[in-house]
Amino acid sequence: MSGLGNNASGTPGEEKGASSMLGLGILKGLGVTLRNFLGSYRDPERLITVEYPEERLPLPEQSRAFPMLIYDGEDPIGGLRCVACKICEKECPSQCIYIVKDRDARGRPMKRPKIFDLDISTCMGCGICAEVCPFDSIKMDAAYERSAESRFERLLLRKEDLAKPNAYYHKIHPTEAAEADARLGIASPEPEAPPEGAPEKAA
Amino acid sequence: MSRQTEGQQFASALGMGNASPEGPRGDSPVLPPPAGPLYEAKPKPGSARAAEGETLEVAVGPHHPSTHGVFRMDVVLDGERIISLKPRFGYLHRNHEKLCEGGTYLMAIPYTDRLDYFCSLTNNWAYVLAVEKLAGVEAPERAEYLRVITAELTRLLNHSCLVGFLLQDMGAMGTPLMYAFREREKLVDLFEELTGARMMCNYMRFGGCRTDASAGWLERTRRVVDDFPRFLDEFEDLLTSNEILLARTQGVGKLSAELAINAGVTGPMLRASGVAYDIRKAAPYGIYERFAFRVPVGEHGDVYDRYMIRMLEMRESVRILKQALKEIPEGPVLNPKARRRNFRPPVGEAYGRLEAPKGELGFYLISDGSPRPYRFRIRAPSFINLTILEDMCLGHTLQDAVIILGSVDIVMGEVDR
Amino acid sequence: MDQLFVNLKAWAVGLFPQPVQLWVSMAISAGAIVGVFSGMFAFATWMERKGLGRFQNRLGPNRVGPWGLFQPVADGLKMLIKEDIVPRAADRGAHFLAPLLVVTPTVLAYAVLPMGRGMSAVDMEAGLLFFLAVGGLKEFGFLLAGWSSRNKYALLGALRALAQMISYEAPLVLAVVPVVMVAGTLSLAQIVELQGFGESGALAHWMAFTPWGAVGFVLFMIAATAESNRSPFDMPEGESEIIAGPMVEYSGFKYALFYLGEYMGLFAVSGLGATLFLGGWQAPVRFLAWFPSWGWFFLKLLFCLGLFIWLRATLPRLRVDQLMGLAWKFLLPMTLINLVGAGLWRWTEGAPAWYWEAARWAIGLGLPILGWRALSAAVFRPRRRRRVYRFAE
Amino acid sequence: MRDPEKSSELEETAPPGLPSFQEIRRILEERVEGLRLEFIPNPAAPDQSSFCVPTEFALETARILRDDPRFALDFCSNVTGVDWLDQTVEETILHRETTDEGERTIKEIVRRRRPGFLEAVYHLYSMRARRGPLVIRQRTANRIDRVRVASLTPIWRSAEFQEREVYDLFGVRFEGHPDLRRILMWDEFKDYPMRKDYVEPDDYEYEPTPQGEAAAKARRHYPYGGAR
Repeated sequence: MSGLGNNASGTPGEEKGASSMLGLGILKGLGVTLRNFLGSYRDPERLITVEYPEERLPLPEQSRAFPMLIYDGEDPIGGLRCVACKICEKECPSQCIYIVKDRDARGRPMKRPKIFDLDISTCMGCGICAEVCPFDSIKMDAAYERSAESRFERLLLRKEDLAKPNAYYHKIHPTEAAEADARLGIASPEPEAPPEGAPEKAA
Repeated sequence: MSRQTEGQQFASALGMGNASPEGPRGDSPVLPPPAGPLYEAKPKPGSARAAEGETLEVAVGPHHPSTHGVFRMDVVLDGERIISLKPRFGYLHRNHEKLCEGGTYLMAIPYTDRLDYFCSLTNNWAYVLAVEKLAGVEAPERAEYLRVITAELTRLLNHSCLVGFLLQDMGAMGTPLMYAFREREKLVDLFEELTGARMMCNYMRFGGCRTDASAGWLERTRRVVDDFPRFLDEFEDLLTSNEILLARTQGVGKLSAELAINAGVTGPMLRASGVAYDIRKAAPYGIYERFAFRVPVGEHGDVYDRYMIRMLEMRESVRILKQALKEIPEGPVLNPKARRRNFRPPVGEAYGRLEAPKGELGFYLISDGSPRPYRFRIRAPSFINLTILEDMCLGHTLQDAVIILGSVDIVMGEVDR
Repeated sequence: MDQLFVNLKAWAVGLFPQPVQLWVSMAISAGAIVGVFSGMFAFATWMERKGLGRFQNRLGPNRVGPWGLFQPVADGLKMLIKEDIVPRAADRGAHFLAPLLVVTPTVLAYAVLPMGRGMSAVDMEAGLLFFLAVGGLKEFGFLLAGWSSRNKYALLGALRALAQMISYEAPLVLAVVPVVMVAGTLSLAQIVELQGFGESGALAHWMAFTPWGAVGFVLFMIAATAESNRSPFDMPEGESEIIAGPMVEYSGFKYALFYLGEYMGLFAVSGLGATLFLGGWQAPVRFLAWFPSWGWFFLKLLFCLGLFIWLRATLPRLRVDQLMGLAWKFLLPMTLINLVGAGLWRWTEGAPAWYWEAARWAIGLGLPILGWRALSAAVFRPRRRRRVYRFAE
Repeated sequence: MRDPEKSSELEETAPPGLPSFQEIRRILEERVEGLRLEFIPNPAAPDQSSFCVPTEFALETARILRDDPRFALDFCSNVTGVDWLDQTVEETILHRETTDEGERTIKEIVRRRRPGFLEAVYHLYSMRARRGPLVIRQRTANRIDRVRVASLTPIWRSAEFQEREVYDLFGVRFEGHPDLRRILMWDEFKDYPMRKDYVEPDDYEYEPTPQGEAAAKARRHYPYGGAR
């Protein structure tokens, strides 16, 4: 079709093709694989396998797995930043968050969740909840090891499971956490040992 | 005993039955076939042979190692030659479009990641491009650069893995695939550092990108990009002049330029057929006008050309990346005027498209002024490129059909949506 | 050391009364062959997986035992306890028989292989003929497997296997003929003897050290790869297009038997290649002759195996028609050319001067190379075009 | 959107690389006898406004769009369906009245019930001339039984699978399509899932953690457990 190559200039391209003798290309290929065979013993660039349970790569700071709820202070439930505004529930693409506002004795709504459930069988870890939360309460956890003994175990996370201290947040996402603290006007916690379940960071 | 009955007995003894001359079973035509000279109905090839019971009807897929997911080809074979091939899909259909019509504009972005799960970043970009067209939002300069960088990295990732898969389909024991994955590892590490996820990046937003890239990230990207041509050289040494690869791919699955255009084939497949059409050049989006790069064009439209176009395109991507990484300015990455929540584009519709690694990826959105799109349509390149699969495969062997399918470059997440 | 196993066997046989000694001797030989080569099969799968891994920049199996050495054991156990599924529509008898028919002939072929000095189970006069004859038997197994499974993929694979193996018998045999021609015998033991050091000289007289021998070895290895269905000629298995070919309806230990057959066949042809061209159990140079002869044999076997693994790691698969084309249009004429070369070599033996000797070498090497060039043009002419790619700005 | 003044203003814009919509309309109506194109303005992206082509002229119009060098729209990028339910629309109608002072335009807002219809939308580009998109639409008479439009597959092969998809998901029947079968849903499927009034079948697959609607469903399907 002549009209179509109109913008194709006649620049000489790279010549690619077979050699005149059958087998030379194959020998070249054999050379490449041999180089890789030997290289995989010497060159760490070539053998990039990470033998996972024994060694782990450090997680980058942005890394995200499933959401968590941040609390300040010592009390995991009382200190939750969450005010049960339900924005994350509305914005969650897979609709995996379920929130019921707490009510006081006289039935007036309180600024804390009675139920905060997160269904990680449908959660896709997109991080939109953390993005839209105006209270810096729901954030993305980086813990990716969540296997359980049976198929349906640990798929529904209650607020008790989701609550993580601010110190932990600082440990996994330091920059982000410092920004959040500055926005909220609270002092950043001292670095301390992470609670259980935190991803171990290999050097 | 005549030959005919022998053949029939042979077939029925194996429980194969006779291939129906009309095509694979299970067809439920809704309307009678059209009469008219415009659409040249393909003649039923080999019908006489089929009537003799000499043909073999094989369902290749959905559980087949080389169908790249749950894809099925209903193939009628005469010996090993294909005389009819009907692609069947929908096994992964989850009605992506309906899903996204039920949510807000923001909620659709993580879903777009899951279309072509190799190229989540270009999917993101195509979608936000459509939304930005619809709402008239613009992205800041730095974000545009980051979009180009991530999109071209995605292209490198997709093309290198595709070549690996193609060779896997040719029976190369996964060696090229493993080399491609070795490089992919470096790329997805970059994605993870920038976006927080290796595959499902969910990175772009209307009016910019979600997170900024650090100086360290740019530095590491530069290093990976500078190293990439070395890998390409090695790859070409391994493959390009390999006689078996040449014999297997040259002249196989030819697609003429006319048919390619008419059938809406896009991406490297179209360019391999000799059509110099790349949306980055033809209708530049983002900031692609600023970069100097060339569009490789094939001539024969066979599998070898498709392979080579991808190899050459990777080198051009490296060129774009080098320029973009050099020129990237400082600044914000998100337009503060673009809202995320309660985002209501004006009433109207927009079609945004870009050159995704697999072809033209388009998003067609209709807004009725509410926070949810009234119509959300994905123009998936893998899906439309399959239209001419049968035309390319007829007359070739089953072995060729596998690599022709491989050279189309499909991802079922996108085909079935 | 060299005669360790020979002496051991002689001692064991001597424990029995005279009339049964022959039978005992045969039983011991057969048992040893099956035992050693089954063990070698396990080792080869490990070596192949480990080697392929390294070729592909992976680690390969590394979880079971040190360096994953017990991986074959784990695999074997898995295969043993797996459910043995026979499709309802299958022909049960033939389905059961097929894997046996694949394994048995390959084991038979070992009977004539000299695995060390004086270490062949049967020293047959027409050993080579016997080897090639039983090697051709396993085609039945594949055909039977594909036919009895009542699976279309299996049938396609079986027919591919049949066509391929029959076609490649011809170049395989013709690649061997020059050796027979030069050696003047069909007995494998005698052929190995001939490749020794002779009266004097540091270098052994391996057939591969002559021009026709080197070319013959290459041709033999190509044909052997095809004959044992190895990549890039693994058309019958073709897992990316016909899944596993004849084996698609097999599971459990029957499936493992096919692989046993494949690897046993591979060792057998590797052994034959080593015997005919690489001097069998002979050391290459005199000062290495202290190493036991069976050690040399197995080293050479492993070398050939390594070659196969290397090829497998590098090459994609051919297409069926190209495979046939290669056999009939390329390999067959090449073997004939090589036959002529070997004939000339034999005819000009004992050249009086060094320039005669040089001319002899030049002809011996030049003839196959010219043939190779001409034939590759014939095979590849329609596709040989170099391609130039345009770039649109 | 239905403001005729605005509409005619938008009609003066042009799709990228092509003549203005007015001009396109003139050319097409000239070449196809009896064709009346309805201009559908698109205020959000004026250059992607569209024409509604009557079904009976669609094939001929499409052929002109493809073959006429003024258009040369050889590439049909996107084909899709849209489901428009019955709705009440407000329309501004301009009346021209001749009074003593001269001609006067009176705006009148009319509310009317617009019956629903299905729509097939085609995005056309030119690869050769690198222009487009020109958007054309075809509409069915209603959503129930008169759902036929003309297939443009004879003109652009790329519509083959996409029209099948529109048929599959929206129930638009394409007259003249060579192979109109379901493509994504299975052949026995009855409904059209992309329609706005589609009701999903009342089936329930066990979910470990049902909430909201899923929980109600779970209770209905598994009254004795399963749901929390």
